[in-house]
Amino acid sequence: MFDVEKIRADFPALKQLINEQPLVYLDSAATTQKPQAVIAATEQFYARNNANVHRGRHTLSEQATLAYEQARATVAAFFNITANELVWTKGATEAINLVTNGLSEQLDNQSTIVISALEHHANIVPWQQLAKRTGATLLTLPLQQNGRFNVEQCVNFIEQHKPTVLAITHASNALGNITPLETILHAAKLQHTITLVDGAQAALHLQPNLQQLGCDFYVFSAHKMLGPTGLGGLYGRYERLNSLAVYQTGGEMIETVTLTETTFRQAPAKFESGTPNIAAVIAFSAAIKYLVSLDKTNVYTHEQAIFNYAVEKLQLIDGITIYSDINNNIGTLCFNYKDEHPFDIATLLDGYGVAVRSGHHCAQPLMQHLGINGSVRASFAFYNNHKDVDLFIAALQECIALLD
Amino acid sequence: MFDVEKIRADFPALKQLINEQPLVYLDSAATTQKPQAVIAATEQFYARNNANVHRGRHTLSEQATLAYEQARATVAAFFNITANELVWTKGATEAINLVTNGLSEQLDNQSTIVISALEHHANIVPWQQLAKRTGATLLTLPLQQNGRFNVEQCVNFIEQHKPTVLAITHASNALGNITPLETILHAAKLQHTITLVDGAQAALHLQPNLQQLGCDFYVFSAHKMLGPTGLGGLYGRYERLNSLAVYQTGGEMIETVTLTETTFRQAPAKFESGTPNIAAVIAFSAAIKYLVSLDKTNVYTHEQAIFNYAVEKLQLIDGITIYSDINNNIGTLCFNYKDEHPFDIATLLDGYGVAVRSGHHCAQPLMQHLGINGSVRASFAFYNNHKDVDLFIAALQECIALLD
Amino acid sequence: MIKTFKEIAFSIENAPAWQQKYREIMLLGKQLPPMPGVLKTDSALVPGCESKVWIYLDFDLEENTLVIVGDSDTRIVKGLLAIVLALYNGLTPEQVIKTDALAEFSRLGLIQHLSPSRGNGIKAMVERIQSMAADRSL
Amino acid sequence: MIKTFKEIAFSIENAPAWQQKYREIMLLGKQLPPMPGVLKTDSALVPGCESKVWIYLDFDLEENTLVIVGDSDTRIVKGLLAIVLALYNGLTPEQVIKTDALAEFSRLGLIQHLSPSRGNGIKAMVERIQSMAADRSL
Ligand SMILES: Cc1ncc(COP(=O)(O)O)c(C=O)c1O
Ligand SMILES: Cc1ncc(COP(=O)(O)O)c(C=O)c1O
Repeated sequence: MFDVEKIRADFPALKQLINEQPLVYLDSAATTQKPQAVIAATEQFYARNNANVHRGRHTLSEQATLAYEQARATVAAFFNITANELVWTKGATEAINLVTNGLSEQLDNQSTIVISALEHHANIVPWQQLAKRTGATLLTLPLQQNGRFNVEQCVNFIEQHKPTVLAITHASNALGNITPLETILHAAKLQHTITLVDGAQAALHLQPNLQQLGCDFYVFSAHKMLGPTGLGGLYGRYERLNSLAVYQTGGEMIETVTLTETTFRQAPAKFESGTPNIAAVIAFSAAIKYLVSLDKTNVYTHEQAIFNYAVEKLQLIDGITIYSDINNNIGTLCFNYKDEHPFDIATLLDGYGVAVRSGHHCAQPLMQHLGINGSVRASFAFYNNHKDVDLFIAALQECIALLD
Repeated sequence: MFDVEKIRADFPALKQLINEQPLVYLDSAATTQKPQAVIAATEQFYARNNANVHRGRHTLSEQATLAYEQARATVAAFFNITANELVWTKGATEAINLVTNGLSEQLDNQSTIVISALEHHANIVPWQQLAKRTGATLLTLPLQQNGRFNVEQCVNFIEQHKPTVLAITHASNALGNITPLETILHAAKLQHTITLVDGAQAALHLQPNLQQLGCDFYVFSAHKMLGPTGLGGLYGRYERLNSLAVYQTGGEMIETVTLTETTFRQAPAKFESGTPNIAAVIAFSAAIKYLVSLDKTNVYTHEQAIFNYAVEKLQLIDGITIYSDINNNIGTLCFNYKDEHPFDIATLLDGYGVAVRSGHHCAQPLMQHLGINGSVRASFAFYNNHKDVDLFIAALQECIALLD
Repeated sequence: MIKTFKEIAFSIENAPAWQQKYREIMLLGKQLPPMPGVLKTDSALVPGCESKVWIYLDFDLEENTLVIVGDSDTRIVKGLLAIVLALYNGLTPEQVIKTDALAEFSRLGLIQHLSPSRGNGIKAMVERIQSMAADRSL
Repeated sequence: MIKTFKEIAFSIENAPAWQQKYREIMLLGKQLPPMPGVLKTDSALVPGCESKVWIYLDFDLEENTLVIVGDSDTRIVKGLLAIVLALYNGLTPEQVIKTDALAEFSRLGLIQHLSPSRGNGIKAMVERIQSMAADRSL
């Protein structure tokens, strides 16, 4: 059974007052709150086991190395991949940059890169830079006016353009819409397209089995999955991964160095230069263990129930436009009220202790596509309850009264 | 007054038994232990203020942004630079890579890059890669057989080769030797050379005034300065810094994005893509505040006293060869015992609770230069006391008895 | 009718609840004279803001005073702009330098709007005003 | 004289202190027959180790047993190598697969030497042996 009140008690940050009101945290798409287990793992590391990894012969270093490598195995198991297919980065953004940099020599001016208009800037700009560097053509998958994909159109597009690379989000950070990946990735595979899926938003909510998903690369950020800041990951199918050119160079990733020549290690080490974010890796494995302990189905069912309840309540308010696909969503509600500026709504909601985001959500092309300057975004996670929704809706109605 | 016992009480990790003996932590050059203030700041962030920065209108996000930007100001003040000359990276290694990548378009096959044989791999390999990319010539400063610079030789070398870039360490991680930077940087400035100083080792011990030092770039790692893992910094003289090409691209560092074109922000934002390591930045400013509270002169005097005491004791042991320059050192002792393998010494010392490093210390060219395969390295910090030295020396004598 | 900063401060300080404070601010925004379209150039747009904020600064050489015009597409920022305008418009550079917006916003309980977060352009606006004043007072 | 694994285990298990344990291990290393220079090729060198560790694996088709030769430039790793050799040398692939070095090292209180830390080559060595055995038992 899924007891949301018991779960909320695991998240100390949820138990606070904002502007003298109980915090209603609806900004999990920006970053999630952290369970006590993650905070404790971090503290435990710094207060006891703190040491650098891989190079020390002493007990602390051996312990840190063991915990560090076990964490990689834990996270790899979560995604159903092998540990040497997982590269630690500082975030989803770096993971994408690692891939776009690593592909430079594999692309040329005959190549085609396909992204979508739904992407976060992190999954747009690095590809633009790669296209510029290599002369490759950058195209965007057809997206319907409402911000949803028509699968058939996408498949046709892929068959027509036979892209060298396809980079696409697993779920939109602005809308929460889940991409119909299965068919799209299948079509791409038939064209021998290299595929990268941006899982920054989806990984927490959908807990994907990456081997089954069948993409070549998948990226995520720990801080959006109950984990610490400053850590992300790149999954790469081993051969694909190892075929990428080295990215950052320095300690840890080298085999031998002389003043004239250097040889590199194999993946994943080859992409992990410098002292890693040891504390974060260890704390993130605590986050994943916590998540796994809650049971995937229960988490998903609860999240969908909360989301549907919020949709239902929001739709009752006159003047609200919802941009999200409410039937196929990780739990993110993107909306505006009449032509009020989302900035004003978010600022006023904060007075009621309700934390939402406003703006373009680092998805300017999507906003242009939808013909809006921005929106309000309320994003839910499994630790939200029905009361959060009630408080949010009540506060929104008060804000509207202030504005009207 | 500097009360080392009071200070040790601030470092929870120092209060533990290793193999049933009190921990003697002499591996601070690999990573330093963390004061309680840093652990508490991290916990406080995750348990209360956790939110993403720069983009949220809600209270938590505003608070996190404020703390994050104040931290930048605190660290900038420590180095006597302005906040917009400080770029957060994931470590010293990334900071060097950011510079070598950013200089790609400013160098060509007429350029000369000068490094030294004393460098950590992180300050060698990225320059090799840059040289390969641009066709520039990579040279090394003359280094005497004993691993020390002759300043006059260095100045002559710089005058002769007029390097485009000079990258040099502030203190050697393997030997602890402090580089005579003043004269070398002065000579480089006369040749309009772009200068980068690797401060990963020196920053904690020498607390440099960067404006006075006069280099163009300076890099450091938070985890070697009492701070958390996964964070480092790049100082760059503003114009120099801003002239570097963008590195990683994505959210945060862009001004506007369309599907065909992107404009970037100015430094430091231009180099900080993706969600930053917010918790680490805030915790690192707690580390710096702690360090500043101890008074630079007192810290330095104590460190030197401990180092000199260790040198004195070590020199009394027959068969010990010391490679470090003992008159000009940040507190790192590099030595071997007869032709025993440093691995064996380090492993046996661990049995006595003494944590030292053995190996090439990510400085293979230096080891080649010194004609050794590796060494034992005992590195001290201000939280070490005379008893640590006594325990270390006693343990070393026991190990020697075991080996002889 | 444009209110003086004193009048504004009085009504905001005496707002019985934060809602009333925001109501006042948004009202001030509404009363701000519209910014001429020709002044809404790209260079007048404060970069990096979530809301659009335009600031046009000029200097009246005869009167030796700053002339400030501004606008925003959000109600709250526009209201905050109106407060900054009321604070600085028509002052001499020396007076501007002596007028500490941070302190005034703090007194009105609006200090969070001057945070370094780049969500609104108010902080940038104050900085631009101060830097122009500094240039002119040299 | 090369000791059997049983003999080795006995003396290590009964060491009164950890110092004695290491003394035994280093002694075992000393007694290891020297590795022929021709076998110390680049491919025999375990990469990424702080100490130099060479492993040469062969398969005796007639006897259906593994042949393992190894060496190291450090005393402790060489001694650990000697233990691994005593454990696996001359076993059939099926016997190798059934022999769990992790469990044995754990029993001897030496488990930390099989950590994934790449400081010594013992773990890599055990993995190579197991993987060769797996190939041969197919
Ligand atoms: C002199 C020197 N430079 C660079 C580095 C790399 O630092 P990091 O591994 O934290 O990126 C180190 C750390 O080992 C170092 O000692
Ligand atoms: C879909 C998507 N991709 C990429 C990113 C970038 O993640 P990070 O900022 O953690 O690198 C985000 C986070 O905002 C996101 O939502």
